[in-house]
Amino acid sequence: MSGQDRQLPGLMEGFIAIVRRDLLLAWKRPGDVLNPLFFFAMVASLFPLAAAPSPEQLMLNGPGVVWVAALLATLLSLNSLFLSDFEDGSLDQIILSPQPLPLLGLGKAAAHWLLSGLPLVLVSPLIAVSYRMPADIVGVMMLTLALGTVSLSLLGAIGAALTVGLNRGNALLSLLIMPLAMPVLIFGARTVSLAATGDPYAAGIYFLAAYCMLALTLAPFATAAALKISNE
Amino acid sequence: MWSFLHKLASPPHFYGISARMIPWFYAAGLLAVAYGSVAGLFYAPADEEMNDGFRIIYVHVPAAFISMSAYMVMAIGAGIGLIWRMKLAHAVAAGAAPLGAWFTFLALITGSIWGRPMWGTWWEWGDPRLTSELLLLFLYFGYMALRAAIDDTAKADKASAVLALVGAVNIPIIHFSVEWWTSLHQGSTLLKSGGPAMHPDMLYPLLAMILGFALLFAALLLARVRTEVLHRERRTRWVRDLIMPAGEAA
Amino acid sequence: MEIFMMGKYSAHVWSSFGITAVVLIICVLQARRRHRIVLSDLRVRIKAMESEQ
Amino acid sequence: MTELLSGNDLCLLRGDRCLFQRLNFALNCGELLFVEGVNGSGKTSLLRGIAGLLDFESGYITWDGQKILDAYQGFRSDLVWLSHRVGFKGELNLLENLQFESALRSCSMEKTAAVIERLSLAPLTSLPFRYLSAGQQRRVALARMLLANARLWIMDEPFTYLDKAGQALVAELISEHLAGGGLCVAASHQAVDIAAPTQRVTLQ
Repeated sequence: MSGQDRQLPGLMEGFIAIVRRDLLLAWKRPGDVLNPLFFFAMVASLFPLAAAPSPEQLMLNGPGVVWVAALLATLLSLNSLFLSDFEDGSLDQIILSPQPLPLLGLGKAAAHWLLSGLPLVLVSPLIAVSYRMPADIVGVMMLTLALGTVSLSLLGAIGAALTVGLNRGNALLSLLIMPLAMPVLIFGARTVSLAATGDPYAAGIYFLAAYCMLALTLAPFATAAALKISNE
Repeated sequence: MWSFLHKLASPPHFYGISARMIPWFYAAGLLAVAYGSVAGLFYAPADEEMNDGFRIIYVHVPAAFISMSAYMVMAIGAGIGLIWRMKLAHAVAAGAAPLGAWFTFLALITGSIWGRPMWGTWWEWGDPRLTSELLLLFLYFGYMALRAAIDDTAKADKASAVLALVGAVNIPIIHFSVEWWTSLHQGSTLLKSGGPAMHPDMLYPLLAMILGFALLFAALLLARVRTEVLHRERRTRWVRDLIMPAGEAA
Repeated sequence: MEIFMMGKYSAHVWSSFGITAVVLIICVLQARRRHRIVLSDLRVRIKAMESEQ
Repeated sequence: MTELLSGNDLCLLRGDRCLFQRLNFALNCGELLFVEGVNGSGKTSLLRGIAGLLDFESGYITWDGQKILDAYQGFRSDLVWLSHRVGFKGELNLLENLQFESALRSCSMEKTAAVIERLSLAPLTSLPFRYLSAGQQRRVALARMLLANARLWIMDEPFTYLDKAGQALVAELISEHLAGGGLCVAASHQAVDIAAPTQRVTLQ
């Protein structure tokens, strides 16, 4: 049993394994994926029912409502990101594996995006159509939502890691992450409404992409640190 | 100089030294605020636009300045605490949070009072500085809520330190995004916030007020950090001797 | 008395300064009160530990 | 000859209580560190500290002469951890769980068949993990230990939920591991005898 000759699995192997495992788990329990989607659709349809706006008002405020609904749906699905791993002890194994923890944290955030962010983006055209948004605006909205939900998943992973061990974590997670997600929400919603009024909107998209890159590089390290602290 | 800093870093010395420093900070702070208020309220020339109403900036600008620097103190304390595992640094972060929240609240109130005559309403989403102050207040609430949710002090320190650092990275971004957003909204209602364009007689009281607020903040911070240090060192011998001098043994 | 009249915005100016003073005083009292609470908790805890040994 | 694993005046607090202080140990190839004590005496916390999941109030652990905080990557590739919670996903079956493990750490998957046979888990490989009994779940955790090429085994209460035969099997596996030059840190409130050079740490 000499320790030297064994061959450690590669970095990508660990990353792909954790994403594949989470997708497999979600496949076996579809409820976790569908609930946020229903929530998103319901919140997005509450606004027209409650405010009964005129068509132009609906078209103007539509982007903002869709974006707020997307943010809330993402926050809803973030609570259980690390919860099951924490409770059945797999978090110990993940932390104690030779694979770098930030990479595995990134894997969890990527799996969360695939399971909650991407479906949101795919469902959003239906909501946009019900808001009578013109086709090209829907394209802009999907692009901003795609970039925005990646940043939200990465930021949310930090919040989920910080609050995983606490029993009153869910309200706390939203309280921690919402101020941090404000720039994404501001740029996302405003870009779409700028596009709706025909003004140049490229700046917003560039910002969202830049924020996404920043989150992609820094968030996993904060998630790893938070996981080690919460799992003590 | 280094030996002083090193001594200051050890809790028992810090506890003693800070007790002596606090009164001086209070005195200097009150002095500066007194001069700033009197000079600002009565001797500074009136502003053309809002004539005497502008004097609110002598309270609003320092409060906003302290609210921002309090978060920086918190983030630096958190960083040092996490990297070098120093309890005192975590105590500084723990002490700075509530103070920062109070000053942010103060900046919001005075800001909305100042804007009231011009906007006709108490709150104007179009004003970038007020909106980013509000988001800063939410950041403080998030930090304090996380700290309150974790019972074990050491764990609460480390977890909230991570949040403080993530928040510190986000503050400039939040500020930028609000500025960009309001410049689209309508750029006209920017509150003139002083700066070099101001008449010297207007400026000196403002600088005095900022210095005064900073000194008062330092005094309040030291007072709070002493409490946090005492709580974190509750099992040590020096705290036991401090609390129960030999004569008063149980 | 005229010097205290800040033109038509006197209410705004004096209320701002008043609120500032109130907030500062609250901070001072809060810090003191918390320190007293921690000290008394410590005293109780150390007494309990002492009598236990 | 420096020892492989050593703890240097470890001290740990829980709330206001000091679980242990100035605790030292040194472990070499083929040796067992047995941590005994009543429940709640800090056995689990000590083991989590040794594994690096938990920071000690003071003191440090060294592996191969290096502090584990500095050489964290190397230490974790030599370590496998068994705790109360088994660490497998309930919805996945045995093979899927072990497949995930092999992506986390170096596992010799070709030994899988032999290990499953030895731990008499053959009929359970396709069942979702949550359908297994507590004893069977513990055996799957032992399968992780056997498959991982790790010199250091850290086991928290290895004998719980196991019947007499299971406990004998665990003792046998540990002795084989130690005989093969591995190290083991085990914590239990039951006394147990394992034929190997043993150091004991008793916690109040």
